[in-house]
Amino acid sequence: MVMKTKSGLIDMSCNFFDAKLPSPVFTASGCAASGKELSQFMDLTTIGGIVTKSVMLEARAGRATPRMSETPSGMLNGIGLQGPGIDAFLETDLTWLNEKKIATVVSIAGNTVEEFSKLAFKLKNRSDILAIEVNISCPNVENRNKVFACNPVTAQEAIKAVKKHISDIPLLAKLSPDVTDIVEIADASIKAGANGLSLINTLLGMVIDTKTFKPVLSGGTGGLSGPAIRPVAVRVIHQVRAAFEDIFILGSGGLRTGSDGLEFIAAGANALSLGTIIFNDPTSPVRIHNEMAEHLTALNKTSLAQVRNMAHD
Amino acid sequence: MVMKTKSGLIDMSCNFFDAKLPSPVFTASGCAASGKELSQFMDLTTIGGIVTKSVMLEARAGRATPRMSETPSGMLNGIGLQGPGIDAFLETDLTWLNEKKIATVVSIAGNTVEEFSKLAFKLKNRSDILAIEVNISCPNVENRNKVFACNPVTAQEAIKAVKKHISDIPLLAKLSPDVTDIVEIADASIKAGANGLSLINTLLGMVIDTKTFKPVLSGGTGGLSGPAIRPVAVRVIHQVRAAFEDIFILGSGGLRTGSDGLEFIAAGANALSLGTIIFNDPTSPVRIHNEMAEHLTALNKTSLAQVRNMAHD
Amino acid sequence: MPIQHQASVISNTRTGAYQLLTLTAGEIPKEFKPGQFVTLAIDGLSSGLILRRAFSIYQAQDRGVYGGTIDLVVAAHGEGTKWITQLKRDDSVNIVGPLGKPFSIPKDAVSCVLIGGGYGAAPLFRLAEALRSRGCRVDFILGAQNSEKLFGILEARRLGHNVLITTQDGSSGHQGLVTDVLPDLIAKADSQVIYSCGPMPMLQAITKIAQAHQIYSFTAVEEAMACGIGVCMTCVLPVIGDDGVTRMVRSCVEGPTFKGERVRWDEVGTIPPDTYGAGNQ
Amino acid sequence: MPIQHQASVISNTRTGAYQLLTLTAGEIPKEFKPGQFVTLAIDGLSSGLILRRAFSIYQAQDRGVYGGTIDLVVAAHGEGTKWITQLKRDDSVNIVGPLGKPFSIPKDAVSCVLIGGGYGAAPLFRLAEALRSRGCRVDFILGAQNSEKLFGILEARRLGHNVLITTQDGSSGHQGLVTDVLPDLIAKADSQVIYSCGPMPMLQAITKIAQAHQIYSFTAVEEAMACGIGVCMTCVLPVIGDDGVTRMVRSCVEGPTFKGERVRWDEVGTIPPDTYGAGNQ
Ligand SMILES: Cc1cc2nc3c(=O)[nH]c(=O)nc-3n(C[C@H](O)[C@H](O)[C@H](O)COP(=O)(O)OP(=O)(O)OC[C@H]3O[C@@H](n4cnc5c(N)ncnc54)[C@H](O)[C@@H]3O)c2cc1C
Ligand SMILES: Cc1cc2nc3c(=O)[nH]c(=O)nc-3n(C[C@H](O)[C@H](O)[C@H](O)COP(=O)(O)OP(=O)(O)OC[C@H]3O[C@@H](n4cnc5c(N)ncnc54)[C@H](O)[C@@H]3O)c2cc1C
Ligand SMILES: Cc1cc2nc3c(=O)[nH]c(=O)nc-3n(C[C@H](O)[C@H](O)[C@H](O)COP(=O)(O)O)c2cc1C
Ligand SMILES: Cc1cc2nc3c(=O)[nH]c(=O)nc-3n(C[C@H](O)[C@H](O)[C@H](O)COP(=O)(O)O)c2cc1C
Ligand code: FES
Ligand code: FES
Repeated sequence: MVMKTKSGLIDMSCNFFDAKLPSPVFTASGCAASGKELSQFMDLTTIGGIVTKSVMLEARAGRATPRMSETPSGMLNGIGLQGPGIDAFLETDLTWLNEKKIATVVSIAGNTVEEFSKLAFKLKNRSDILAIEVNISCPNVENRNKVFACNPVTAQEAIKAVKKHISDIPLLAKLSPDVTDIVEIADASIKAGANGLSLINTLLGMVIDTKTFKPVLSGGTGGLSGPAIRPVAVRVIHQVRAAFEDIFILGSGGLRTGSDGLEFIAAGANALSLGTIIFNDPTSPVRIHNEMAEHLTALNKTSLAQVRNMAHD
Repeated sequence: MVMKTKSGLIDMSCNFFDAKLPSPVFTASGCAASGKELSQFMDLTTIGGIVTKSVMLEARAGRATPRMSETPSGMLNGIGLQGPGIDAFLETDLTWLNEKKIATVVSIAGNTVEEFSKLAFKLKNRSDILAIEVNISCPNVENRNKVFACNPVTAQEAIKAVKKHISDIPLLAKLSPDVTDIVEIADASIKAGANGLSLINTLLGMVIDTKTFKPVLSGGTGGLSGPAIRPVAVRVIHQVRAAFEDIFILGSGGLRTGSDGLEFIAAGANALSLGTIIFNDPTSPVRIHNEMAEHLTALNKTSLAQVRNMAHD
Repeated sequence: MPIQHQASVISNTRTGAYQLLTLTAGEIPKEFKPGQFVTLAIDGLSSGLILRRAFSIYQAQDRGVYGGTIDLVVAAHGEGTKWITQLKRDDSVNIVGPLGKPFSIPKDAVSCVLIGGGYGAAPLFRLAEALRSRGCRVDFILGAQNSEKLFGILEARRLGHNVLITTQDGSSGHQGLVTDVLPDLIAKADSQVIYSCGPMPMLQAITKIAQAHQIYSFTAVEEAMACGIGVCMTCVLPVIGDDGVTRMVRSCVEGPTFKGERVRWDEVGTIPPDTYGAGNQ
Repeated sequence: MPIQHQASVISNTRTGAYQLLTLTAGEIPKEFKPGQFVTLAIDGLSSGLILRRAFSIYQAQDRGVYGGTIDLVVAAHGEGTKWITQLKRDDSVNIVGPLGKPFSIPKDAVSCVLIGGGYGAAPLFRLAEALRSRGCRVDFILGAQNSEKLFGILEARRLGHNVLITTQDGSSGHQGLVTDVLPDLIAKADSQVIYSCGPMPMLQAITKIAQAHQIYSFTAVEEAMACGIGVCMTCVLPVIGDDGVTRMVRSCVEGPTFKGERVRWDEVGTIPPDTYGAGNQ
């Protein structure tokens, strides 16, 4: 777990609940599918692991195209959670990930509390999952009121529905930055049984085509991601870390370089997940891991842990 | 008010309450000071006008430096409302603006409801102001709970305190996108007497220096602005316009080109205010006005009004 | 297997309305098959454009003075392609490829028509070579808005039996669309397979003609892509599978080449109600 | 009056650790006075870097084959200056200038020391010319970390009476800081005014020495700027006014040149409690 850089040795390992991983770098949900395609570019066992695309109970076709629009230093997406449904996912995707020994966080998304409960039931007692990420913050739902993470009560209900069935696997609640008080939502999620938080999901945005003057995305609005949103992610992580000293935080939102990763760690993240940058640079998980190591050894650090929470006094 | 472009004639005029302005383009609060510096680069009477830097009751030194950090396609600022105080502002800055016949929206900011009331009293019955923008959304206050626009009750109180003294001058409430439900805050502001809304102020963000691992800005957090946030601004304007068919909206947030301006107009903005782009291109108000005119005539439009609200069906 | 390579620009020259861009490409040419594409990142870490741009591989050389190289035909469209068309010799650009499913190639020596719309002609020449080496007869139809936007006529003449040209403004060849001259050519050449690349409406119209003549149609589509490698699900279109079920299929990894009759052209941009998973929105 | 100009790169050549960048500058040279600066926009509309970068004007020619031109001395620092140092001939770059308050120039023919730290020497040569045309004696001290980072030695020799060199690593001249050699020079040259440009600690130390010798010190500071034209309030530092009151003053329009003793050097980066408006935070 100690790696060698130009300037010295550094311990880049990451304590992920009971697991010790060689790197804090994960791929973010929806940005690496289930790992197969990316594994053509790198050995996914050398990074922290992958967070799979949020899977729903049933197969789902997702939204009509256009599903994306490039924005300044970012992009807007409205995929609409296209996917095979949990059963096919477990049978095919997770089996492949396990065969390849890739550490896997399974992301689940439900339309209702009951769906979250059913999804959790399917994952009960599995020993081949590193953690479950509960996506209660997907902006691409038909109705803003359906975003569980926009309200402490609904956030709590969704997490509780999952927790009911899950005892041994760590639960991460993935939260939305589009709230007045993120600490309140974090608190509700933790009280409902979340062992950690994934911060942040995309920001709700819109792009309008100036030939037709209609929204570009078929769904009207979509989720804004990429470097553009990084300062919001850093602020949210910092804010939540200041409120909860011990909670595990998986940070995401605009990571592009190793230096960005260190911003997140200093703000309070325990691990990182890379989204949009993977589209720009498919080998970025390895690059960012290495850039962090080089950056830290150049500053005479000997472990990543030394900078965690450093932005707090 | 009808101007000539390469492709034809176009009416670019803007109905700003009772006033008819030659252009919908304003400079945004805090991004053009009180107009003097920018007037070296262009004739400010040819655009809509300027929104002055938010002025407080007393002179204010602002925050310590560093006050800014560049971010991907944007910047973070924590100026802390440095300014001369309302009396000096009225005497010096507003007098100059009036002499030059520059249409002026005066932005005011208070720490307390009482300060808003006192500020409004100073502006009572002035016939030399186009409108008053009530900045209830400055993120650079010591305490998040002090952002009036984060809560419908406090938003209402602040606007009411101003409205009490102001009858003839249109009031714009400047709102923050950092809320769970912007429509709720807009509704509260309108009920309190706002005649229009300024959407959006900056997003709360943070940048951490990865040499020191401390926040770059002296205040820790700051306001994120620039093209990075444009999709959020378009979404907020669209959302508020969908809820309030007739409310006047002054749109801002990441405007860079004429095409961007038309996105805002199609989303529902009545007029536009340019912030960060002025730092990049001091003559952007004129450029963006002209780009909008060219873009529209190339699409055979004859007036800007034809595209307003077009993104709604 | 796709490869990520930090390429150097060898040359970038104007050809009609396009730029012909030659890049070092490392091992990419070794992996390449006709119909595949590469993606280019725009600028370095400070770029505000974070998504890669996709381009059909026009030529791919295994080895030469620069090692492996590829040629692309690039039309300036928006900011990203403008940046690409302005690349200068020795500039650096990050490429990923080869990507996507290549064109299917018939086992037998059949008669083929290759139809390119504008820069859509780019992937057809290496395809023509592959077909000819199988003994296939190859005819070309190249169409465009105007003669400036026609690409590869000379090379088509070198590789093809017949080469028909159409332009919408009549500035070269037949005034009209490629589909105006296709039926006659099929009859004359007894074509068995049509390969096409170009705008969606052209691909759709060609597929209709192919179906009417009961011959094969292979199309290379162009859908907006965020990743190009199959991980983001932005580039989907409704395609009927071997089992008769319509799925929203990724054009970057399960395409860009599709059997024409499998694509539900009329419903591109929608989720047809009978699509797999459409009931659970 | 500042002017916005779409400049072309005339040349961009290496000089020690820096790039010497010559740009067309339209009417900017006509308006220019020594000590002023220009700002450059980074790239076009697709750039992710939206803030301009500030550079002292090193040379400004009113007229020539290219009309007005300016020369800048650019150190590669972060992404923005990296982009600038890689500009090629005929590349286009948007400039605004001349900006800021020029150096004050004494009415009388007094003896002056001009001190430049690294690229901070850039604005001093046109200043030296202006001083010499008033009959002033000019001495130079050029200091840097190492000899690579010294700028303008030859030109200083042409314009200056004495030229002292210091480097921190001893690779040229005296090993140490400019302030090591300053007191002796003041004594020898009977200097009345010191002009300096370079890192803040250097400016502060020079001002202390000037005060000890009861001579004038004019400094050109370098504060991070978002706009460069006085509209954003990011570039402030605590400066004592003629009325004795400290204000947070914009270094882009009320500076970058300040009388050394007016800047509250120890408190740069803070709001001193007695600053105008500090009580109302
Ligand atoms: C498989 C494939 C092969 C292609 N081959 C070629 C080729 O050989 N020559 C050529 O000139 N062009 C080709 N294109 C189209 C080319 O990718 C687009 O013109 C380019 O992405 C537009 O980028 P931009 O920055 O100029 O436009 P912008 O409109 O600024 O792009 C904004 C975003 O939308 C995407 N986008 C916009 N238009 C298209 C489009 N037509 N197709 C895909 N993505 C789009 C961009 O990738 C980008 O993410 C191909 C596209 C695909 C999918
Ligand atoms: C009045 C003035 C004159 C200057 N003259 C010269 C000169 O002649 N030659 C030269 O090489 N440099 C000069 N500088 C410094 C130069 O502006 C910075 O090195 C440059 O802005 C850094 O940009 P970057 O993209 O490389 O760095 P980044 O760190 O990526 O810049 C990020 C942001 O911080 C700002 N910034 C960072 N460092 C500085 C700095 N030291 N000063 C001002 N802004 C900064 C940038 O403008 C940008 O907005 C001058 C600065 C000022 C204020
Ligand atoms: C195309 C796309 C699809 C995404 N799908 C999901 C998803 O299924 N579940 C989820 O929790 N987050 C999803 N996200 C959000 C990312 O996991 C990530 O939290 C967000 O994009 C911010 O990180 P980034 O800026 O690095 O992309 C998606 C993001 C993108 C761009
Ligand atoms: C340096 C700076 C100072 C600002 N000061 C104010 C202010 O005093 N009052 C206010 O209401 N908004 C202020 N804003 C916010 C802008 O008016 C604008 O709403 C915001 O920056 C979004 O627009 P933009 O992306 O075009 O900059 C400031 C923004 C910046 C960048
Ligand atoms: S472009 Fe990402 S899956 Fe096809
Ligand atoms: S840099 Fe904007 S006021 Fe000085």
